[in-house]
Amino acid sequence: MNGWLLAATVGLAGGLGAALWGVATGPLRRRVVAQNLSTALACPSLLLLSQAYNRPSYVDLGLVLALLGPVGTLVFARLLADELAEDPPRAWGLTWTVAGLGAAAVTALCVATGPSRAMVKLLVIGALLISGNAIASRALSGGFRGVRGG
Amino acid sequence: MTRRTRLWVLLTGGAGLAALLVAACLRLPHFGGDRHPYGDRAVHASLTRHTANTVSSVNFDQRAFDTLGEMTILFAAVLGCVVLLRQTRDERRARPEPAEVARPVRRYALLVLPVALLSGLYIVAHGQLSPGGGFQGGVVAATALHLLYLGADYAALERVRPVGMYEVGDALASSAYVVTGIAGLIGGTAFLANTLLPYGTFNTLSSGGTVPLLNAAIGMEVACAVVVLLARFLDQAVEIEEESGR
Amino acid sequence: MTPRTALLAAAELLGWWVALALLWLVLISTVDPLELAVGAGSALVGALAARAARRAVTGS
Amino acid sequence: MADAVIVVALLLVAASATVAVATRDPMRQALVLSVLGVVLAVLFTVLQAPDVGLSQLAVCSALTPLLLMLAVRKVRRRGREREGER
Repeated sequence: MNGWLLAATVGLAGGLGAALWGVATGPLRRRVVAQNLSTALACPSLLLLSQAYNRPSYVDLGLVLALLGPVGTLVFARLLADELAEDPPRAWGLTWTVAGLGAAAVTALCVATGPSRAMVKLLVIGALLISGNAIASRALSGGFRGVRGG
Repeated sequence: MTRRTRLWVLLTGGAGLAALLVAACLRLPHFGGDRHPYGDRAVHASLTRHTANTVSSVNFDQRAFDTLGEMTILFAAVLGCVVLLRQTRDERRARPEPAEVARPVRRYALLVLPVALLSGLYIVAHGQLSPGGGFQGGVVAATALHLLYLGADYAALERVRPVGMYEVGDALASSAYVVTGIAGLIGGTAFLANTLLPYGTFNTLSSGGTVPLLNAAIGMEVACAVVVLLARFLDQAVEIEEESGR
Repeated sequence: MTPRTALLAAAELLGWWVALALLWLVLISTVDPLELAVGAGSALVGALAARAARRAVTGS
Repeated sequence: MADAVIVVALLLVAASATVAVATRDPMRQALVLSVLGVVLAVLFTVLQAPDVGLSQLAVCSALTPLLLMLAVRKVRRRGREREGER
């Protein structure tokens, strides 16, 4: 019974399930926050899967998602700036809890891999993910106010 | 040939196809089983040519001719977009006005752009070792460039991205792929055959013969094609407007 | 391109190049001379792109 | 245990694909497509196909939303200009 796989499965079922439900229903501001959190939850799950399958090469998927996930949210923040201007999303609590979950998963993985370049790679991915999601939620809640034409 | 008879012909044809498909599926190897006739041969061939990532070996060595087809499909698709999304006579190109973006978002974009570009190049370079390759790395690198549009405004992106150069890069990379193939012909073996370069030591950057070269060509081609494609979409969405006076 | 601005530009490029080369070292698994060479080249491309991006944004 | 994660990934893909079809507004659908892309990438990773998962991630996380949203913006702007003139 692989603990990493269990953690990844719980993260996927609970996290992505909630993100999918959030993006499918409710006002536009909640959908956009749900999309932002879907990448913030999927990336740690991918890292956990790479540890569960004991294949360090899968970490590159986590790297690409940590880099491009927030970029996708920036796309939505910028091109939906007019629609989001009326009631800007306020979900700092949720964003920081999810970032905390991601940080916990990354630290657990770092402890498991032990001090090495692979651990530094995991830390880089964790830093990229958390800063990316913080900036993306900052952009959602009014980062593009001055942008009229998109 | 009334509608009903045409429907009947369709149904019988469909039923025949369905029967054949079901028969074929029943004789496929079991899901998750251990008998993979095609897989075993592909892995054997990729290992003999010292390519660690069998998918890249299939993509760029055993079935390199199919990848040539995929590359020309992408090239033709982008060419179609360029023709369709061109600026017509009754449209004028308005200057994109500079947009005021929150400071942290702009700083993030300027910080992540080189990191994402480096990651894209890393994925392209290690295509034949770890998951990834020309296609994936090219898209990551091209998307990294557009962080400038997201972090600042379209004028900033246009200043950094001369579209003409990327169109030339697209064409150059496609022809580089074909020339590498023809080199196989000149070398006395088949088109796109992986017999020119030594296979190198396993699991190193120079392993796999021509696989890294084809990977790099595809990486450059995909990156340039995506930049040209997004340039046309951005032009239409941000710059080109209809003549207001009729 | 007065000597001073040239020096500043070189310093910025060098800064970015060192940072990106270190990131490349973190990304790769096995370290051998060819990897380092390709890493140096990619880091240079990244540094040039970083500087061009900064100038494009601040210039506007 | 390994099958459980495959089942979860398959269920998530089925659910998000249905939601993507059910959503009518293009902007909201672009959001759902982005989540569908991430879930598909997870499914490919779980089925031990990391290359396909990486391509899915690279394309669906930033490129498809950008193309979709730019197209929607262009169509909406053209619609607004037409109404303005009439």
